[in-house]
Order: sequence, then structure tokens, then C-alpha cells
Amino acid sequence: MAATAEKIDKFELDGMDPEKIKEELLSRYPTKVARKRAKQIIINKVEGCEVPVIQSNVRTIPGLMSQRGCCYAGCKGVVLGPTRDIVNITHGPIGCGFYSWLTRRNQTDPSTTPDGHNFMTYCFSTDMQDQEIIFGGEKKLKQAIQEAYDNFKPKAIAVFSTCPVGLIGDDVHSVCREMKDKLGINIFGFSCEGYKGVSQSAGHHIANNQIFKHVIGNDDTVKEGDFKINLLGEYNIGGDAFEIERIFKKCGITQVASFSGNSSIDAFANSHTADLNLIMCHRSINYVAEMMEKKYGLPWIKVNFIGAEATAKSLRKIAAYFEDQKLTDKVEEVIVQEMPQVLKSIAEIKPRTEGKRAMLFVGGSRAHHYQELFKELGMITLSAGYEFGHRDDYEGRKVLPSIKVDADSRNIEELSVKADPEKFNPRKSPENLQKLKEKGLEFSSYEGMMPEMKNGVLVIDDITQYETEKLIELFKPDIFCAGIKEKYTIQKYGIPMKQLHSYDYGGPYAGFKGALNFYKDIDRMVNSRVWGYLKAPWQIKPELAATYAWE
Amino acid sequence: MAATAEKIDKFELDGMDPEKIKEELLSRYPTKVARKRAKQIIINKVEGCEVPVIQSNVRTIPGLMSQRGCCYAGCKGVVLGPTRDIVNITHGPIGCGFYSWLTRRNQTDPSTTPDGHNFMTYCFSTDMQDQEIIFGGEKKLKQAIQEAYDNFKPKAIAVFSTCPVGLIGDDVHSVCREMKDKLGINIFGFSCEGYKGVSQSAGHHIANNQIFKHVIGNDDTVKEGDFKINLLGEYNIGGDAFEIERIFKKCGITQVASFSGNSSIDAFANSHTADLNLIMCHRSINYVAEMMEKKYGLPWIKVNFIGAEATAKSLRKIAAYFEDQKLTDKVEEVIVQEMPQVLKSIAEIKPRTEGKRAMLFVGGSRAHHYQELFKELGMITLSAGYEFGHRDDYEGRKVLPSIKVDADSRNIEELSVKADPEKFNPRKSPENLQKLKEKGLEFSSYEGMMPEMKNGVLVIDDITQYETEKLIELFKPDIFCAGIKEKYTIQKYGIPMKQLHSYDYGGPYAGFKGALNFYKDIDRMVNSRVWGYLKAPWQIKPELAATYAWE
Amino acid sequence: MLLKHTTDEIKARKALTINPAKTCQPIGAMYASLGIHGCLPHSHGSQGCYAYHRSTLTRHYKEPVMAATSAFTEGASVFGGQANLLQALDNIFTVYNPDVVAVHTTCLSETIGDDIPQIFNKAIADGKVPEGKYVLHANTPSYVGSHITGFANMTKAMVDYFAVSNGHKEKTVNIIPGYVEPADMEEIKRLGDIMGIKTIMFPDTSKVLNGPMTGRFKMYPEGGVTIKELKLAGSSKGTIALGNLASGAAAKALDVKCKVPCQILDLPIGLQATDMFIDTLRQIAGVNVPDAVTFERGQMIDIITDMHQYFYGRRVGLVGDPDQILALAKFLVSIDMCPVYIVSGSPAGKKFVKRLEEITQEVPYEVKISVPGDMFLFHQWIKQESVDLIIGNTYAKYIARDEDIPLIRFGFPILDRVGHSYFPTVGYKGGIRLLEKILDAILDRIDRDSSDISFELVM
Amino acid sequence: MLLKHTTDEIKARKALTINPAKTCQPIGAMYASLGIHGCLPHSHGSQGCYAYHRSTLTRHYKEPVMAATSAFTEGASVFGGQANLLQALDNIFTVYNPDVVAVHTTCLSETIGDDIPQIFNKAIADGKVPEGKYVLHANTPSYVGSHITGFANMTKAMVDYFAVSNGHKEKTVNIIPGYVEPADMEEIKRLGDIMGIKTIMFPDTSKVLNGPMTGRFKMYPEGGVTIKELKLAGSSKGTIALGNLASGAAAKALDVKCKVPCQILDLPIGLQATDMFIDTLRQIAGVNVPDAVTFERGQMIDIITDMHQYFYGRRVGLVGDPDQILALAKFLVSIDMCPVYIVSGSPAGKKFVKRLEEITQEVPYEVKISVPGDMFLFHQWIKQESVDLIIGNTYAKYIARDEDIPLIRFGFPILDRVGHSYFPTVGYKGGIRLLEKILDAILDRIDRDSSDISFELVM
Repeated sequence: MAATAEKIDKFELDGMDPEKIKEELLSRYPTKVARKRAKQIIINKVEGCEVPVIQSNVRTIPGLMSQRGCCYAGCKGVVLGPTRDIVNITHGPIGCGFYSWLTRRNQTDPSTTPDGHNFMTYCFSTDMQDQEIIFGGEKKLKQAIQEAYDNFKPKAIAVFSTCPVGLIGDDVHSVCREMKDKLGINIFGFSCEGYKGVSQSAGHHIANNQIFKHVIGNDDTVKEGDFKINLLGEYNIGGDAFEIERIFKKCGITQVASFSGNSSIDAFANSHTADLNLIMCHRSINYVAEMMEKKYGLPWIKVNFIGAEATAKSLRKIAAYFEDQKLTDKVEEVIVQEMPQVLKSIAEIKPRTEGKRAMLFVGGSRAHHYQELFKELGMITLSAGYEFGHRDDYEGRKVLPSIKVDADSRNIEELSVKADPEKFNPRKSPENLQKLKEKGLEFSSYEGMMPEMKNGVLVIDDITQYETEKLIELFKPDIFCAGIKEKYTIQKYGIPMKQLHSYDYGGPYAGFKGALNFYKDIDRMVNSRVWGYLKAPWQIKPELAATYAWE
Repeated sequence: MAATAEKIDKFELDGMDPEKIKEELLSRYPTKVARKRAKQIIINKVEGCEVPVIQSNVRTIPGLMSQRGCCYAGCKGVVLGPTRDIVNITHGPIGCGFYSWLTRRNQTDPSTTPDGHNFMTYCFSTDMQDQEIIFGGEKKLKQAIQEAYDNFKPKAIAVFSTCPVGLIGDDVHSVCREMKDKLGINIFGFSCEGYKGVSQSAGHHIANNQIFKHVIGNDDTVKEGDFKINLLGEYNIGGDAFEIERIFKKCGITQVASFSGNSSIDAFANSHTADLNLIMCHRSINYVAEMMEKKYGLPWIKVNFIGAEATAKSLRKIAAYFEDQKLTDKVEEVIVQEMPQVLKSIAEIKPRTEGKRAMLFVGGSRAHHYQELFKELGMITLSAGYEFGHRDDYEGRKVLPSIKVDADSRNIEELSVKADPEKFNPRKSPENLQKLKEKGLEFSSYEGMMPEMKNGVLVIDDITQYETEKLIELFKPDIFCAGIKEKYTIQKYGIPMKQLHSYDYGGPYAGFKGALNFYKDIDRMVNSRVWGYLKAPWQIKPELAATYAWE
Repeated sequence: MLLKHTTDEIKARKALTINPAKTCQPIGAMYASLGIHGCLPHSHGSQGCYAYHRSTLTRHYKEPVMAATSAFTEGASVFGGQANLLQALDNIFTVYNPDVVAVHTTCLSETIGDDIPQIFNKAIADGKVPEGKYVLHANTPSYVGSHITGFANMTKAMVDYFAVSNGHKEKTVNIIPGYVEPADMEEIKRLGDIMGIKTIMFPDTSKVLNGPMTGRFKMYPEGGVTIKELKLAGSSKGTIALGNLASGAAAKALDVKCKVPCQILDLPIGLQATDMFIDTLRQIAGVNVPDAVTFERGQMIDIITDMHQYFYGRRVGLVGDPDQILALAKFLVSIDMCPVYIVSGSPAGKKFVKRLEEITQEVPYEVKISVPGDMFLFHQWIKQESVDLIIGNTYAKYIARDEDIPLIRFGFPILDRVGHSYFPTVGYKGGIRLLEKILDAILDRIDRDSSDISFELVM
Repeated sequence: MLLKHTTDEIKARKALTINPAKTCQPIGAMYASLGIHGCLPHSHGSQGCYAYHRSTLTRHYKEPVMAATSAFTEGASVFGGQANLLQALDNIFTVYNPDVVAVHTTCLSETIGDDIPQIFNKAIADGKVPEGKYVLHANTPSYVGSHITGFANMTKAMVDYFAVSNGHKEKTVNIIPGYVEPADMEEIKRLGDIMGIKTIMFPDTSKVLNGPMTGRFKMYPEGGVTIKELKLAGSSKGTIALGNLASGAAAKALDVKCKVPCQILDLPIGLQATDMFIDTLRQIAGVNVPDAVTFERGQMIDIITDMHQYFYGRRVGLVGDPDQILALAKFLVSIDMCPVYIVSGSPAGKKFVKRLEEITQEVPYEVKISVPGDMFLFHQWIKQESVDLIIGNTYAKYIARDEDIPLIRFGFPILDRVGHSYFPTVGYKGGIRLLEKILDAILDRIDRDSSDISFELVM
């Protein structure tokens, strides 16, 4: 990779040599650590559709302060958390349930399901005690499920295993089966112990598997509506999904299910009746899309509703798929209606944001998607990386065959899925798909983040606290995007930090209206006077003489 | 008076000799001051209906810190303030209007007059500036009246003169007449400059005179209703008048006008159509009652709705006056309905209040009326006095002929009122009145505070700060009643202090429900643990040794 | 509706003040006098004045407010108040034994034209002022200026009566804190203390009007500037006057009388005004700013940057006293808030209004300023276009309720809450308190107005 | 309704916790570790723990919360976490250079049974702990106790690892402040300072978790108890432990290990608990209480007596950590308020519940106590009979909104307001702040609920 350095447009890195920077980032590490990190810190270079290999989805290095969370967080927190009508019981000590209680801002609208159930404001836990560690927790879990049923009469209960559950050998799944039989409602478990895999990513996979096994396909009712789609990997942070739903509605597109922002288990059960899966967050949900395609015959396409242009592009993709002139016209009409205010806002704000420099280290797709919005504001992405992405998220799905399954991934169940003998129904003939592909509509495809980034910028996987600090000291970016743990560390440097998990309690940022919100927030952040107060007058001018206000 | 000391029940004064106490109160004063104050500090002694003479309604002694306010406060603040539908303009520098803005807790219910006018939340002032002091303020006043009219279109505007107005010679009354003619609404002024008289009392008189001259009798419409009365001298502090109105309503008594709690100028105008005037606060309003009797023929009786027993007694007086069996029955029925909860509350609270000792130095009738409530709780009044009472308020109206008019009273206009040739209508024949009198109903009569107080207690007129402190040091009463200026001075001694102007933002205290409120508040105050925290542990036990909580 | 007759139709007024945003001089003088140790304020006028002033101050502080009055009757109004004042001084020193009596006049005695120094001379000649006791006075006609003017005049009187130059400069720095709360005065002293500077602050109502409950009433509580300190103020290295309207006159008088140079600064409310105060103090005293102060500053900025999104762009209506609203407006602008309506009843001069205009020139809304103005006009502006927050005294609660706008109680008088006399709003710590109050107001409102769907756990 | 499925029908539960009023041990240990100067807390377990703890502490403090993790994968869970911890220590000291690493375990490493001292020995033997650097650890299994237990265990570890008796008693007094806010720790130190007492306080998160914005990020901020001080704690005259649950264990360990006698007191929240703290401190140190402290005490009582009518008889629901709710309940009772529902998720023992019952025995309502209990039950009680005020952490806002009850945010975590880390609630000044908050909550509600007719200017 060193050889590529000379060809890089150095302007993009404030005139700095990316190799030197990489060296600096690695210099303090013990040798072995440096060797490993060197494979995760990559200088981007796009040649055709080729980008360098980036090691990712590998173990977090102990002691280095990664941004990552655990398997449970990915399973319960991210994927299942936003479903309002399942009573989600955390089986384990109290902490895991407590920390994942309402902390992810998944908005939901219970008025859209007839029973109005919403358990998202509740935290359910078996609050495991030492006697359960010693004697096993199955009995308590069973009782907890019974109590949840008695108090809430939900239509489904899910159980999430935390670290000790696997170690002490509780058979969560058999307990769930037993209680399902007893209570007559859908009850299922997740073996999403925190130590599984190397990050949240393992939890997404486990979540996908179990929803697929226990829920999807349970309800074959074909609902009314044209252009039926499912939206996958959109978690309705700050109302993103509401904005996307608004646009769909306006376009006449029928959303059957969302995985899993503003979602209901009933919609999951019915989701295989849709005709197309749209993937927002490729990392967290691609498994479901792939399995649904195999079993039910729904194709999937990658979409992105972050960024006004990206939104327009995604809508056009959907229209292209359905091959319906009325839909195509409607989509164009909606774009024509929505874009003027976006362009007006850009015209007003861009002069103040143009040329400002951003860094994004977050999530498994957000570090990619949000570059769109910064681009719309004329801002430069100096460096980016994922917290829990895989190589396909960086380099594109074309590298999937070349990814070796390591020990940490091997322990995550890989479901073997076949076409359902009754329900499989290919929505498009292979010829039709081929025709659409030739028109530029890519199926089951994601190009990844790196091909869209400039040459010479640093792509860093699972960035450490140390590297974060170094980058900030070297570049002093105008804005940095990551999560809550990083926020104040960054801001202490006097650099505004935008949370891209919680949006700093703002949003929505998706769709057209979301873009407007984002522009305004970024304008506020990179142009505020409040970052100019860091030095006191006596620090700026320590000598003794001055003239003052009223004189 | 010294001669009477030996006959006094010393128990009432904690076994102390009242003469000695009086001596102590006077000892620090310069001789002349002591001589004056000696006439205002009286050891009570009731012999038949005779009580000692108490000098009152005399000048405040400069420098001694009296509780008193001024003529403007009595006129604008007390009597006219509670009338919601007159725009009351203070003519003078800003302060007087500002201080009397919403500070008296006169509640009012604008929904009871059709136009719903309520200007009590507003403060109107000419905000006199030095140029007006030099060149006169009439022009500005005229303009202010015009602006008030333009902005609010009220049915009446009143103008109140502050200290400088009299001195610079503004003719407020002629301005009012001129503007009345111009605008066609009722506009009238009050020469209630702060220096007039010796206290608020002068302001009451001036207020009475002008309402009588400019408003009462303006509307001869005889309204529907049985047993028509006016309630005089009730200012609806904390909703007192609402409670009294509730009781009247329940008894079938029709209140034509209230002077001036929850009042409207329309009701004043119509008040001469009632058949009986009831006086609560004798001091502030007796002038109106007397003048109405002379001009229109309405008799007046003294009532008191402070205290449940007093309320019952007052209701019976009214019934007796109207000589109607249905009313008498209704009144008895109401008393039977209302008293049980009063008695229940007393039974519960009295064991905790019995024998506690109170002092009351406040107002022109409250120091008298509230003794009723304390009596109901088994509490002893150790000492009492008025802020601005006259001898008749202390000793009873029988002393009126013997009160000499001094220079300070002489400057308050005394209206010469005669029977109205058309409207005079004696409600009862002289024979009838005599008959009622024989049955025990006293007309135009007020016995005063002193005859109802124990022998030996100190009655102190216009008490000073110094005397207040001395009394507290000597007696350490369980509760002290006065006004806001005194409140925290008293409380610093660790003695709860009840404001009897504002009720400390509690109330109502009138009527049956008010009595319940009062009992509860007094119970709370005299029995709270919070007065026991005054000494820190290291002040109580300064030596070094102790044992503590968790050991 | 509490103020149901207020509409958005604004009719020009030049004679009628409705719902004033000020009160009269004497109460300010009384408040300043309470900031002298062992002092009994005395109101030379009708007794109504002293009753009203004591009542209002008592409601604001929930503390004893001791003062005396000349208790004019009609006779005194005709013949002058000399006899009353002489008798009052005799009674006061005999019965209440203060160290000093601070006399302020009223509209009444001013209109009559009583000559207080002449009366003092007679009192002293007659032996009515005991040995070692003091009197001072300020002319505070109610029909000129406002309570701020009265405060300024009485503060200046402290200089006029007591400050003397002892011929060489002491290490002390004078601070005139302005018409602020006892807690503010305490905080200003604390900042001086941790900077290692010996300060003389006058007036100083801390420990006077926020005193303890001990079971003993002290007519003269332990706080207040002493006469000895006031004398010494004439020999200080310099004077810092905080708030031009309330403190400027005294500072200038001290310069003229004793050649003590002065800096007149804004009230140290908010980051930049506090910076200015600290920086001036260190320069006058010739000291370094200790890290502890810089640390507090950093804490304040930390909150500003952390919570910036909630401040940004919010429209604020500001009504209060001039020195306060100036400093507050600057503070609000500095955190990207938008003071759009600014009203004070106190006259403050054209330069003052110009500074307000400068401070608010970057606010992205039309900014309306009325100094002097009244709360009726302020309310009418809000009726025309609402605000997100009102900052004002207790009377503003009527507007806040009618218009459903959050209110932060600030200024004088606050009659319905406690806290203002115990916790400062000046200095960095005071700034943190203000930020907390602003955030509480805004976040409470967001919580209240959120739908169930958008209700936030973390903010 | 946010919690629409909560009804007043209470069904006995023994297995399912709903809406917990506690969290797990490790976060408490992490918080305590941050109170050692130059310390990097380290979570020995899966990386999810450290991520959750850092996130939660960060949301509460809006400050950097630095910590490391052993980042267990399945392999480590099977074979033990030694290799991970060794690698972590090497990386930490090499890259982040702390003075000390404080390791706490998790449910994972505890279930596995990792022997931390043995791993430390290996790390030291392997040269992974540089000269002059320290490690310490506490066992904090998540399935025992709560975050309070974790705090207590890590605080005790400070004693176990560092305290030594130097053979003669120093003049210092140890204070273990309990699981309180940085501002509380600062206030406790300030009280010691003005009493002229040299105190060693541990842990001490002041200036760590309420730090300034300066433009520089400091991984190890200036606050925290030093290792030198921790060593010296073994030679102090005595120890005051505030809050039995959070501080008792460390105090007793110090007594056993170094013969430093201890007094275990309630948290100094409220008048009487602060009295007890001050009185004990003066007795241990053998000093007189300065007037300044007594003055603050008097100010607090002044507010209590002035505003008593608003406190009297109001029903309060109290949910939080044991040491806190005990002190708060006592405080509320002392001002004639009525804590009627008291819940903590943390187990605290029968004696604790008995003390709560004693404290509340004069409350003229049925008092319901559930320790350990959860917020679902707390809410159900409120559904059955409402309260006038809730005091609890941010999660209580869901109940407060559903039931339209004013909420005072108190305890951990507070995720949606600022102020708690800057202004103390301990000591007399903290008491004044609490009184202000209670009054604001009650008076705001009175204002809101008053009719136009009964709306009050003065309160």
C-alpha cells in the first residue's frame, strides 16, 4: 500500500502525507498491536471498482478503547429493541437490560397497530442473582415469562441471553418453547451473549436469524396496496422512518414491514408478502434480506435515504424495479415537490459550510451514508471508518467470497435456508432481473463505503481512542461524528461532535425533511461562536493593561 | 389606671404584672414619647360595658417604626383596589402605583358581571416626572385618562392623588369632571395624598366619601331577590367573600353589593336598593353605612364572619332583622349543616392548640375578629391592638361623642348627608326597630374589641417595633399575628407569625369553611417540628463526645 | 386570562404607564442603605413610603427589613419636615441604637424642599446624633429616575460622606457591585478573595438580607460595609464599578473626591462580562488569575458547548433593570439565543440603548427595545409575535401564564419563589446557575410539548 | 400515555423485574475508580459492559468517561480472561500511560472465575506494570447487589490495596463520601476546609466528571484522590463514612487493616444529617465549628420556616439509591413532608428497611416501602393513590408525565438535565438547593393549577 501514497491528492488531507499519518498513528503501539492495526488503517485508493483490503470484523484489542459494544447490544438493543409489541425480557443480571432501556431513541407510533401495544418504554429483566448463577436460571426465566404474560398479555415475548447465561448452560430456547406451548403466544429466545463475535455485528446476525425463524412468514395474508416493499435496516432514530414513510406514502409505495423502526411483530410475520426488500443499513440486516430472497423469492436492493439526492436516487430505483409508469411519474413529481426547499436551504447554508472538514467513525453504515449529506453542504470527509462493519461494508459485496470465516464468526449460527415449497414466489423472472440490471438497477448489491471516498483519505476500522486523539490533533477537523462515548472527548478539543447514533436528540435526518434538519444542525455546529470562548482574556493577553466597556 | 392592676387575673399574662410590663415597654423611650405611648398602651379592664380609654388614631411617632401605611394605601389599596371594573389611575410618581399593584390578594370573579371587565391585574400610573412637579401634572393626567379610555374602554376611571399632587396644586377633581364630560363615562378623583390623616384610616374615609358621592345611588333598578343586603368592609382576601357569598346563597339571602371584595362599580351604584347593610370591618367602611342610612334609609348592623360561632351569630342577626320565619328556618338549617364539620375539626385539633398563646397587632378590625377563631381553638389572646383603629373600634361606638376631632382628622372631608327627597325609604319603622332592638338586635352599633378581651391583657395601639420585640422577649407567644413587615422580625425569634392582611397566601378564613382552613393552618404553625431546629448540636452540646447513627 | 384587556394593537401612549417595569428611587436607596453595617435606613416623607418599601423588600427577601420614617402629616407637608426628622433621629438613636442612619428623601420632602444637610447640622448641634454615630443622606425624589437611581444616589452618598484619602494608596480595591442580590455580592467578594485581593465592597447586603434563622432577631445583622471601610475606600488602588447605572456615579465621585481611578464595567452576568470583571480586577490589583477561577470559567463554557443546541435561536423576551438587561442580553447573544424584546422601566440614556442595539445587531430577528418602557408594551409585542422564554421579575408571570411561555424569574422584585438571595447569578458560578435555569425552562417545555412518540429520555 | 400498560392492579412478582431502580455493580466500580487521580478504570469482561457503562456515565455527566476493557470473545469466556487482561494492561500502560489501572470484574469474568490478583502477579512478573505504576481490583459480579455495591467494593479496594499505617496518627481525617455527585464531594471537602481540617477524601470525582472546557482533552483530569493520599489514609485520626451502603465497607476495612476508627453516618442530605456530619467531624478532628458553617445552617432553617406551609403534608414518592433515599426521607419528614412511597432497586438489608420505617413512622399516611423494589411497582402505588411530588432519576419522568406529577430529578442517572454535577445537594448549601427545587416544583404546580381568580402574585 505504501506504493500508492505518491499518487494521492494530498490536498484532501490538508497537504499531509497519509503514510506519515498512518505511521504516527501506529508508532506508540506495541509491535504486535501495531501490526494488527496497520491492516485496519487504510489509505484509500479507488482504481476502477477496486479498493484496498481493510481488515475488519476482527477482535477488539484489549485495553485500546474501542467504540464497540457487544453482541447483546446488537441483538436486543439495535435490531429487536425498536419493535414495540414484543415484551423483550433480558435474561441475566440487571445491567444489560437497564442500559438498553430507552437509550436508542427508536421512535414508534403505537396508534398504527389496532391493539396499540407498546412495551418499548419498559425494561424487563430476570435480574439474575448469584443463586441463579450457581443453580441455573431457567426456573426464574420461566416464572418471569409467566409474570410478563400475567401482567401484560402481549402477543409475543422474546428472551435475550446475557454473558453468564451461556456459561451456566441455561437452555433459553427450550424454556421459550415450553412457555410458548403453555401460554399459546409466540415466545422465542436469542443466544446473544455479550462475548459472542467481536462486536454488535454478531448480535445483528443472531437477531436476523431468530426473527426469520420465528416470525417472518407466520402470516400469509396479502394486504391491500400497490408497490409493496419492506424497509430493512432503518431503526427510526429521531423519526427517520416516519419521514421515509411519509415519502413512500406520497409516492404511493406501500410499506408492508419495517425492520425494525416503528415496527410491529405482525408486520414482520407478514413481510414476505411484499415484493421488494429495501436495505438501508446493510450491515445489520442483510441476512434477513438474503434469507427472504432464498425462501420467498423477494429480491432486495440497497437504498439510502440519508441525503436528499440519495433519497431521490433511491426512490427512482424503487420505481425502476416496479416498472410502472404511474409510479415513475409520481416519484418524479414528489422529487420535484420536495427538492426546491432542499436546494433553497443548501443555497443559504452552503456558503458557510463549504470546504469544512468532517470525520465519521460510527456504526456499520452511517459513516458511509452521512458523507452524502456533508457532500451536499460542500464539506470534505477527511477520514471515516466503521465501528462494527465488515469488509463488504467497506469494499463492497463483491469481496464476500474472499472473506475468510474466523473463529469469532464461526460460532454465529448460519441458517441454511431453502426456497419454501409453497410460499416461494420469484417476483421477477431471471430475464426481467437481467434486463433491469442492464438498465443499472443492481440487485443484492452494495458497493461499500470506500469506492465513494477520495483517494488518500484514511479509512480506519474500529478506531481506538488513541487514534481518535491523534487524528484530531493532526487535522483539527471542523466536525467529528461518532457516538456518545466519544462525544465529550472530542469536544474538549473545542471541536463540535455530532452523534450519529442518537443524533444528539435531534433529527429526523433521513429523507428530504431530514436533510433540511441536518443542514441546519451542521450549520449551527460548525459556525457557532461558542467554540471561540476557550481562552480567557488573561490567557490571551497576560500583560497588565486594557481598556474597558463604559469608558 | 395603675390602681386597677391588682384586680387583674395575672394568670392571663403568664403570671406577670401588666403594670411592670407596661413600664418596661416605656422605659427606653424619651420622656415625651413615653408619655404619649403610655396613653396608647392600656391594661384592659372591663367593668360592665366600660373599658379604659385608649388613645388612638393619633400621629405616628417619627423614628419609632410603626406598622402603619398611608392615606393613599387606605383609599386606593384597601377600599377601591378590590373593584375590578374601574381603571384606577395613580396620579403621581411610579412607586405608589407599583407597590399597590396586586399586593393585597383581593380575589375577584369577573364572570359575575356581563362585560367581564377586570383591571385589577393592571397598574395604571401617570409616572409623574420632575417637569410635572415644576409645571403641574394636570395635562399629563388628562392625557393619561384619555389613553386609558382609548386602550380599555372602561365604564369608569378613578384617579388617586399621591403626596406631591396636593403640594403642587393639581386639581384632580376638575380634570376628572372635564374628562367625564368629554368621554361620557364615570370619572372621579380622590384627594388621598399619603400625608393626609395619620394612617390608612384617613384613606378609607376619603374613599367612602367619593364612592358615596360619585357612584352609590346611580342605578335605582330594583333587582330580583329576597332578603337583600350589602356586605360592607369585606375585601375578599384569599376568597373570604366567596365563602360568605356561598353561605348567603345557601340561606337565600341576596347580596346586592359588596364593599368592596369581588365588587363591581355597577353593584355600588345599585347598592342603595338593598334593605340592610352588614358591616364587617367597622373601621374602613362605617362612613358609607352611616351615609346610606341617612340618605336612603337602610339600617346597618355589625356582623362578623370570622369564626364559625360568629358566622352563625351573624346569620341569625340577619334573619332576625328580616323577621321571616322561612329565612330563620333556612339559616338554622344551614348552621346545622355546616357546624358538624367545624366541631369535628375543633375536636381533632383543639387538644393540640388548647392553652397556646396568641398576640394580634393588625388592621382596624382583624385584631378583634380573629380572637374569635383563636378562642374556638382554646387559645388565649395575650395582647392585641390595631394598626389604624379609632377609639370606637377599641371601646365601642358609644364613645363616639367623646372623641375630639384633632387637626389630622379635621382635614378629612366630612360629607353632610341628608335624606334624599325621592329615594329615602326607611326600611323599618322606628317602632319596629325598637322592637328588634329589644329582642337584642343592635343597630348602628359596634361594641369594639376591648369589652370582649380579658382583664389585664395589654391593648396597644399603633404598636412600635421596639414594643413588639419587648413583648416577644417577655412572653414568647406561640403565635403572633401582624403584617408582612413584621413577619420575619417575629419569626427570627423562632415564633411563627401569621399574616392577617394576606393570610400568608392561604385562606379563605371567613365563614365555616374558612374556619376549617384557619384551624388547620394554626395547628400546622404552632405544632410544627421546624421551630425546634434553631440550635445546632454543637451549640447544644459543645463538648467532644457522641455516638452516631449506624454504629 | 389574567391580563385579558391586553391586545396586540399598540396605541401610542405618552402619559399613561401601564404595568411598570421599575419603581421609585427611595426603595433603591433603602436597599443600598441596608448594605452598610449597623445602619438604619430612614425615609424622610410620609409613612406610606417606608411601609411600601419595607413590604416590597420583605416580600422579595423574606427577611426583616428594618427602616424608620419621618411620618409626615399634613402639617409637616406645609411647614417642612425638619421637626419630624429631628424627632426621628432622637428616637432612633435612643431606642434602636444604630451606628449610622441613612436618610433618603421622597417625592414629598423633595417637593417641599427640605434641606437635609441643614437638618443634620441642627440635629448634631442639638446633640441628637450621639458621639461616634453617623448620619448620611441622599436626595432621592421619586419623580426622577427609578429605584436604580435611588440605589446609585445612596451609594454615591457613601462616598460623599465617608471616603477620604489618607494620602497614600492602600492595596485595597473597591468594588461597587450594583443593584444585585446579596448572594451576588457574596460571590463577587469570593472571587476577589480567591484572587488574593483585599476588596472593599459597598454596599454589601450579603448576610443582611439572606440571614440565618437562629432564634434571635438582630436588628443589625453581621453583614454590611463598615464606616471604617468606607473611609478607607478613599485610599484604594482603584475602583471597579459594576453596572454603569447603579454604580457609575459613586465610582466617579470617588475618583473626583479622592483620586481613586475607576473602571466602570457591565455587571458580571454571563461569560464575557465576568471575563472582563476578572481581567480588570487582576490588572488593577496586579495579580495572576488563579487556576481555580479559570477552572470555573471552563466549567461554564463546557455547559454552553454541551447544550448549545437548546440555546441556539430561541427567542427571549427580557424585562428588568438596565444594568441587568444589558448584561443578560449580551450573555444570551453569546450563547446564540435571541433577545428580541428588551424593556426596562428605568430611564438609562441614549448611549445605553445604542449599546443594546449593538449587542443585539446579529440577532436574526427584529429586535425591539424600549428603555424606558413598560410591561404592557412588552406584553403587546409578545402578543404580536411570541417568544420561547421570558426573563423578568414576578410580575412577568401574568404574561407568561396568559401566553403560555416559560418564565425565568430574574431581577426585582421576586415575590413568589426563593433562591435568588442565596445563589448568585454573577460570576462563572452564577453563569452556570443561569444556564441551568434556562435549560430547565426550555427542556421542561420540550418535555411538556413532546408527543408521546417524540418524548426523549436523554437530552 | 408512555407507560400505558401499567395499571393499579398489583400482581405479585418474584422473577420479573420491570423498570429497575438500580443497575449492576461494575458501573459503580467504574465511577469510584474515576475518583482516583490518574486512574484508568478497566472492565474485565465483554466489551459491551464497558461500552454501556461509559455511555451511561457519559450521558449523566456530559463529560469524557475513560475506561478500558478486556474485550472478551468466546475464546476468553471458555479459557479464562488472563491473556486478555495481560494484553490490556500492556496496551494501557504503553499507550495511555495512567498512574494506576483499577480493574473490576463483570458477571462474565466472575462466572468464569478469573483470579485477578494472580493475573496481576503475572503482569507484574512479566513487566507489564511499569515501575511506579499501580494496579488494583475489585470483584464486582453483576448478579450480586447493585451499582452501589460495586462502588462500595472498589472503594474498599482502595483501602485494601493502598492504605498503610505509618505507625503514628496524622492529623488527617478520612472522608468516604458515598456514591454522590462530584459537586457533593467538592462541597464535603469545602466544609472540611472551612473547619480547618485536613481531610483525605476517597474516591473524589470532583474536577474529574465536572471538568472545564479548555480546548485540551485530558485523559486524566486534575481531580481525584492520589495514591499517596490513599496510603496516608491508613494513618489518619479517623474515618467518616457517609452512607452505610456505599461507604461502610471501606471504612470498616480501614479500621481492621490500619486501626483507623470510623463513624458511619447517613449521607449529609438535609438538615439533621448534615448536623450529624459536621458534629462528628468536629469531634473527630477536635475543632470548633466556625460561625460560617453555623451561618449556612441558619440560612437553611430560615427557608424551612419561611416556606413551611408549602412543604407541610405534601405526599412524596421517592425512588433512588438506598443511602440517598434514607437521608432524603429523613429530610422530607423533618420539613413536615410525607414520603409515602419509597423504593430502591438496590438490596439494602432488613435493618435499612427498619430505619426507613422508623423515620417515616409519624407520616400521617400509609407509607409503602419496597427495598429492593422496582419502578413498575412504584408507579402502580402512585396509580392507586397519587402523590404531590416525585423525587427520582430521569426514568421517573415517564411516570411523572403519565400521572401529571411534578418531578425533581435526583440520583443516578440524570440524563436529560444539567446542574447535578455542578451544584451540591449535600451540606447546608445543598439543602438550600434541594429546598429551592422542592419549592419550585410545588409552587410551579400551584401556579399552573390555580384558577385565574386564585392566581397569586406573592407566595
